[in-house]
Amino acid sequence: MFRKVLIANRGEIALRVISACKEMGIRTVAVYSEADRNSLHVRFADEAICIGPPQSRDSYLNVPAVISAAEIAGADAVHPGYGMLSENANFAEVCRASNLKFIGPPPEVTRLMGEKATARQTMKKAKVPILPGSDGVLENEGAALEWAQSIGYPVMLKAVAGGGGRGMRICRSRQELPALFQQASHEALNAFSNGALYMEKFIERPRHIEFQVLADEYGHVMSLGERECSIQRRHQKLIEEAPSLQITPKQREEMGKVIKRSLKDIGYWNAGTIEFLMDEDGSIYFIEMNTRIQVEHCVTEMVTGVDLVKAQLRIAAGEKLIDIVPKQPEMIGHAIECRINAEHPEKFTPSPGKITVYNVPGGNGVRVDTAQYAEGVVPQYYDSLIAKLICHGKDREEAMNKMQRALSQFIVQGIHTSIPLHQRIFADEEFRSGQFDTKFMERFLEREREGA
Amino acid sequence: MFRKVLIANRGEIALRVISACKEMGIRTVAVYSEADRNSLHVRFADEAICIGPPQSRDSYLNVPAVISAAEIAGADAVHPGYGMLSENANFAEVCRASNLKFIGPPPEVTRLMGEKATARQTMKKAKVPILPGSDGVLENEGAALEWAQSIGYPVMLKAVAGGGGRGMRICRSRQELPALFQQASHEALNAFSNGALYMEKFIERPRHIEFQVLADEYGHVMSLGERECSIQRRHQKLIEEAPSLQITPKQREEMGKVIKRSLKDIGYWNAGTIEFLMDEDGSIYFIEMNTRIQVEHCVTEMVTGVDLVKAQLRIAAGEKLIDIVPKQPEMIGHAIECRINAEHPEKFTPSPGKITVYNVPGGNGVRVDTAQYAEGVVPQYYDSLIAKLICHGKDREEAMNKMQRALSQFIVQGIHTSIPLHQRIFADEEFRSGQFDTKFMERFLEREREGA
Amino acid sequence: MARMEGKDSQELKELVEFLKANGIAEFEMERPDLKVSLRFAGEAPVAAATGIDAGQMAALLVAAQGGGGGVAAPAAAPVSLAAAAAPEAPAVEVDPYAGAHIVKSPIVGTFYDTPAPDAEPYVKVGDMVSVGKVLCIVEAMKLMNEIESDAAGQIVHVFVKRGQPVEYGQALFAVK
Amino acid sequence: MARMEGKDSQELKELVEFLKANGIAEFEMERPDLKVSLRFAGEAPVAAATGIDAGQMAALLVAAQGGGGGVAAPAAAPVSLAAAAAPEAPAVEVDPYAGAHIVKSPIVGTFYDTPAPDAEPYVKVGDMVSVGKVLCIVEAMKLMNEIESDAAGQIVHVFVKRGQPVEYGQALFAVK
Repeated sequence: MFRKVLIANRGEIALRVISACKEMGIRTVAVYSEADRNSLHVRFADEAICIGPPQSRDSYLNVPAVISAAEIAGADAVHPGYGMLSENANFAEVCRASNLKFIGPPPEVTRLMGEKATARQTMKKAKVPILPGSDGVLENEGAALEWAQSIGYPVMLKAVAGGGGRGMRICRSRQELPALFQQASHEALNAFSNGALYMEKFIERPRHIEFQVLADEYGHVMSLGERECSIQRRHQKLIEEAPSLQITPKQREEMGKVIKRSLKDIGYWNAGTIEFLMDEDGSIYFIEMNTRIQVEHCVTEMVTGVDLVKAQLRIAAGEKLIDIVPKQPEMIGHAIECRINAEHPEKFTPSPGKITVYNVPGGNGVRVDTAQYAEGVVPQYYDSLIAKLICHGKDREEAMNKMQRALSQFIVQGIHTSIPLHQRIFADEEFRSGQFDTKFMERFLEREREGA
Repeated sequence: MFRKVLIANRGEIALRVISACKEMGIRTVAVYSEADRNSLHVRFADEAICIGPPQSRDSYLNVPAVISAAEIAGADAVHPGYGMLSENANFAEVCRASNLKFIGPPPEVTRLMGEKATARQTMKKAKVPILPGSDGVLENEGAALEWAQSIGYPVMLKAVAGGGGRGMRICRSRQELPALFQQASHEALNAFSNGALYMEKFIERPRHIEFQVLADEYGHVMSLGERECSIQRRHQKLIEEAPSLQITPKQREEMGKVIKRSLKDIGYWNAGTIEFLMDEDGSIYFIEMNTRIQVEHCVTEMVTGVDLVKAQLRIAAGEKLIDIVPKQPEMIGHAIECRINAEHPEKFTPSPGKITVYNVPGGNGVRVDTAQYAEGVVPQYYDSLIAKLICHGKDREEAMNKMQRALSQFIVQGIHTSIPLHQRIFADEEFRSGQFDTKFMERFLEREREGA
Repeated sequence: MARMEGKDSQELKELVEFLKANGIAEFEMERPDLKVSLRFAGEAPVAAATGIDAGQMAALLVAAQGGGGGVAAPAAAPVSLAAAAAPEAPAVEVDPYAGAHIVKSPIVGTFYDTPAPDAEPYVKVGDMVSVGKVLCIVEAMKLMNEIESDAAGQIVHVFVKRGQPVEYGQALFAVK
Repeated sequence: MARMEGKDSQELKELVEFLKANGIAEFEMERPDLKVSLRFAGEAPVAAATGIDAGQMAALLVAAQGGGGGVAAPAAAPVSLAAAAAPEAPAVEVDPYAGAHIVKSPIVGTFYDTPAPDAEPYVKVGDMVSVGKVLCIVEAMKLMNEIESDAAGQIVHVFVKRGQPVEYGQALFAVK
């Protein structure tokens, strides 16, 4: 096992990794920007090194600074968390060149999966169901028109290098396609320095379903079941659950087999997530793969009992999957996660600042992952996630009731948070029914506007 | 199900019951003394009624005040928590007379089990193994000498109405018995207004093992397995675990059967705990029954997945055990609880006062039950328990490592707490080996004195 | 760790100059690493009483009223039964009966101002009462508990209504 | 834990003189390591009341100083590498180089005061340096980064030793 791990991240995920390391007897090195000097990840690590000024690009995204910190601290591995450098294949390569074990998949696979059109082709070859769409990049408008005709409208134009909704356009007819093609390509060029687009069938009311996987470095792959992540606003997930009520045990088992085969083909290792869209008929289609631990990994941990971060560390240290998870875990009960963000619960504007009161809920079946504390400051420089509130119950109903109880006991003052928004969602009938899709938040906010 | 439950308690257990009720859609009424006006159990209940001045005897132990509060609030049931009025059979009778459902066993059984000598006889009749000892009360010194001869020294003199170590004496020879008999009887008379004593075989190095039971009002009984509670100082439990490494699956199953039969015979219902001593050979002997929920119920919840407080409410509302816990739960993993007390970690002196910093640990497998918060006050009038830190791991080793991690992230300032004591215990080889008994703390503190 | 360096004191000097130049009387600044709060001399005192420990204040207030036993007893303002104390939202209330003696309920129960359903009230606003005079009944567990005045004077206010539930320490009458 | 040492009281005296000289009546300052709160006598007690937007003020302040980059940039005092910021254990230290300019490390790496293992140091205490003069090397990822002085004056102290790891913003030299 590693002797000393550097955590190249901040906030709750940095503390999550530090905690896992501590429980395994591994020393930890935190890195931090000047804005995070008083953060808990700095306080609870064994060592902490300031690597730059507040802006991420000068600190947490500064590859030489992170590598240098690992070198002077004598770390033998780096955990990238999520976001930041976690899906930067170059960083993983520099780690390898610097004799630091990168806790994640090999850079070649990260690169493969980072290009969405390539990822799509790769998964198609491995017999993973994919959305009908173009075979790779669209040469030009003409090609786009041809593909759209064969797929059937509506279709979705997507940036090859995309993310966060940029470079994306829904196209409902032949007439509007050319203009939308230009817009999307232009936007993608600006955002990612790459204007290449591909096309997929557009599903009007899709669910967002994703599968958690673990794979060791010897070709053994395991699916740990799915998460339901359809509660999103502007492609930002707000609430995640495991399991999904829509996935039957049979479907789960079949997907497990498909995933196993495909990731073995690709040569994937460590933790990863395969994202799918589910259409109105319950069929699911691959959309992309995230080659890192995810924010919402906790709900899978709660229902399977598998500690995913510890599994990441053990896989990276060369252990076999069979020794880490001896048998396919059953999903027990139901878990839901609310992302508590420092933002206005109605206007969705960011709300950095000093926290004055911070009472975290506890008790049976309640888990809180946070690096915030009373008197702590939420800096303006980073994402707004301040805590994850995870509730586990024997079924979805109990988990929802537990969440309502826990939300009512989660008191944050000094800044605005999304707690009141979550309280409204958990009182919503459509949400409670479990019959929703990724358009839920639009309808929900519309209902609120009408009701108000 | 009940419409509105009054919680006749304070602190973490009051909040625990309030949380369970909230999750079940039951309205809650908190009662509080003037010293607890700013407590979280007051804040998080739907209603709160001040019932008296700070001293427990004038507020939480004041039966007319509690009943009156239930009446004016229109509650239909009362949850007594632990301590306070929870094992007061008279209170349960007044509840019954006032048409309030008492959430606990019938007063007749509480009374039966409250008298230790009677409890012993009752359990003996029900074929539960008991420690060799006197058949009931010792008439006088002479009878005590005769019993001691037949049992064999060392023996233990115990108060019939006892608790908390008062009225107890270990007697190692015929010569010292008469004086010790007088002392114990005198002490018992002062403490409990009842000087009657009984006698038991004394085990030099016993383990304290207890079994959690649930029983419905229709004669169905279930054992939820054991807890290991040998880490005690002056008969106050400090650390509890489930399962016990000393109990084999066979022994667990056999005890389950014995318990089932005996509690059915007695007519027990609701939650309860049967305490045993285990001798050096692994045989276990009944010592007493606690007719309430216990502080350490959480470790059983963590390994069985059964919510004991919700089970209490459902049993009291007339549900059948088979509907609450459909099948005998397996014990999954290992759970440990540390009692975080407001007391000096070396001198063990109480440390009431204002908390200035309160950072509670979280993350995977960590549960905190507490009603304290930053800026909150620990009053001098009540017991010193401010929080319970419970860790659940796949085995004892992981649970211990998790506890060490969580203790290091549990920051309390303004008052002293037992956190540093727990940190020392979790670094102790004897504790970590699992090979200990109720004399552990004496040896541990002696080792520390010698080492220092 | 951090020290008062040249730069800090330099920054402070510049700050003070800047504040003076802009005619600012009071200033507060808070950053993750530094918090400064200052007030220039020669200013009229300002009213808002923050910074005072509310608990201490409540204790003082009780003492000043010659008031009842409890250590942390709040200022016996009319408190609704269901009002859970919210630690973060201390509402500043002003007591219009500040000079009066407050007769509080010694028990939890139901308040009646008459000895029987159709009888006359024991006392009305304006009545003069002596110590020991029965003012009302608080019913608890079917028992009618007569509550006597613990002060002499004129009844200036009745805080509760017939049939209303009252908690321990709740204000019943103001006597002046 | 922390004690008031001779140096601290010196710092405090200077602070008080400065506040008096500027006619300040009340002053509070809080830093991760230090909290000062004082009020001069002969003043009516006043509770702080501010209507000034602290954030706006801080921005103004930076502007007024013609000032540097980061808004919340702390005072980059010498910090030991492994020292996690411990909010509850503030050690009061006083900087003996209060008047000096501090040259800080712009990168994380390993400090060398010589261009080669057996060469002479770039600078020694007592040397006069000009802006742009190479003071040392910080090695990061096998690259030798020459660190130049950003002030002119005399080297009065070298904070780190040859081969020592340094973090971003760590003090390297004091120049007076």
